[in-house]
Amino acid sequence: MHLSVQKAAFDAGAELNAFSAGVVGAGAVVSFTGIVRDADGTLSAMEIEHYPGMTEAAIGAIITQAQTRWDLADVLVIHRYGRLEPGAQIMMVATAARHRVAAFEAAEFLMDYLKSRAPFWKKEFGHDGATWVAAKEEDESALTRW
Amino acid sequence: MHLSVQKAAFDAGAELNAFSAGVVGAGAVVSFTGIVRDADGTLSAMEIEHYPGMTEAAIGAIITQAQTRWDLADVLVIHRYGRLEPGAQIMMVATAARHRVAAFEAAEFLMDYLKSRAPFWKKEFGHDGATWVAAKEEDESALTRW
Amino acid sequence: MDVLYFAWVRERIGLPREQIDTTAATVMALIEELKAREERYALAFCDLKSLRVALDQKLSSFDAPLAGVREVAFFPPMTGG
Amino acid sequence: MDVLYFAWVRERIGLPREQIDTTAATVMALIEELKAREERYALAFCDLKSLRVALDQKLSSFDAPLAGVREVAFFPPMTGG
Repeated sequence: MHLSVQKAAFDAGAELNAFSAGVVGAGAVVSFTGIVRDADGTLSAMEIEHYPGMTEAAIGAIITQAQTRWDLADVLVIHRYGRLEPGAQIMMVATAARHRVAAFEAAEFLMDYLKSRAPFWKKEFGHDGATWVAAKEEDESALTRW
Repeated sequence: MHLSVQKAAFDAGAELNAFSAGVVGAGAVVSFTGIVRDADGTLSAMEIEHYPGMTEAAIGAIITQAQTRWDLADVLVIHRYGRLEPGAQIMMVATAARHRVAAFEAAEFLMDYLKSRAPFWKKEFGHDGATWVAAKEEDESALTRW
Repeated sequence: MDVLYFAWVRERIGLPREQIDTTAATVMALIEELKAREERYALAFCDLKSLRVALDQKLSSFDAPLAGVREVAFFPPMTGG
Repeated sequence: MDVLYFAWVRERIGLPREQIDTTAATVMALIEELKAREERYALAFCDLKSLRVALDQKLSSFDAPLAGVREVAFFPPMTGG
């Protein structure tokens, strides 16, 4: 299990390779990378606030849940905080399992829970000032499928 | 769209980074890497045969179907053929989309179709000789969800 | 007791954390106490549906007891990932 | 007409491709013609449930007509990914 909550940028490709190299007996590796998206061309930056201490504990608990539910060879979660420009990578999840279905499902489970159960808050800075990103109804309801 | 059917090994991390760098406006990138798995410690190698010409056409058609079904910023498929040792990377799929659900679903769709609709055949070489990998019932029925 | 505020809760109250001496038995009682204090607290806690609370860094509910709790955190629904 | 064989179909028949002059109207008629030829063909085509066919590189069915087809391929269910 690899968990990092960090301010610094990360190299998703290098992380994926290191993760895959450390895995034994897995036939499937799934990765997800989240990127700051400038939806309507007005975003100058995003700021991610988090709750040090609780963030690591909450993500750790989500990973443990995934490991209980699926037979995973390994799990990786990297999540950044601080100021991020459009195009920057916000976070990354990787899962390794014997078969593809478990690797995919576990990665989606982790993403769904990280979205609304890990203590991060996004603020967007645009031409007309700053706004806190509102939690989406669909992100909350995504949890009901697990 | 990036499609490569090749004998040579590939660097999944470098491919992921190049793919992500080429994508504009995507908030989500999902990747899948398939690895030769030595299930019971008896596999010495795997040989993948394919149907040159049809392979590219079939994968191209599967990608087009995915692009029709989901709003994808880009798609990548790399699939190797020839002799592969345990631990070697067989193939890779990557999808980029605005939101995570489309990126995940499209990657799973591509994998499900590549499994049983792209003309590849796997032969496993072990201590007791060689056997052709049989198609799994579950891989055929996985298609019914799409 | 340490009380922490995040995101717009922090901005409305104007500080990230403070020490509060309270005899409030539940989270809800603490909220009422804070709302009665000053306008900025009333504003931060006006819509409980858009608020979440963690007790000692675990998500909890407004009717949870505060006995033995050392750290209370208030924040909006999380937007990670 | 080019006829191609892959995987264990290729191994049973003993060659990857051959040119066949046939008047068979359908894939099924071609299969019957081949089976009547030699034991190794009979063996390769004995279980049609575990066989697939592609006409000009597109998956097809055993009752498909061969008129205008230049390339027929026989192979087991695919195991990619």
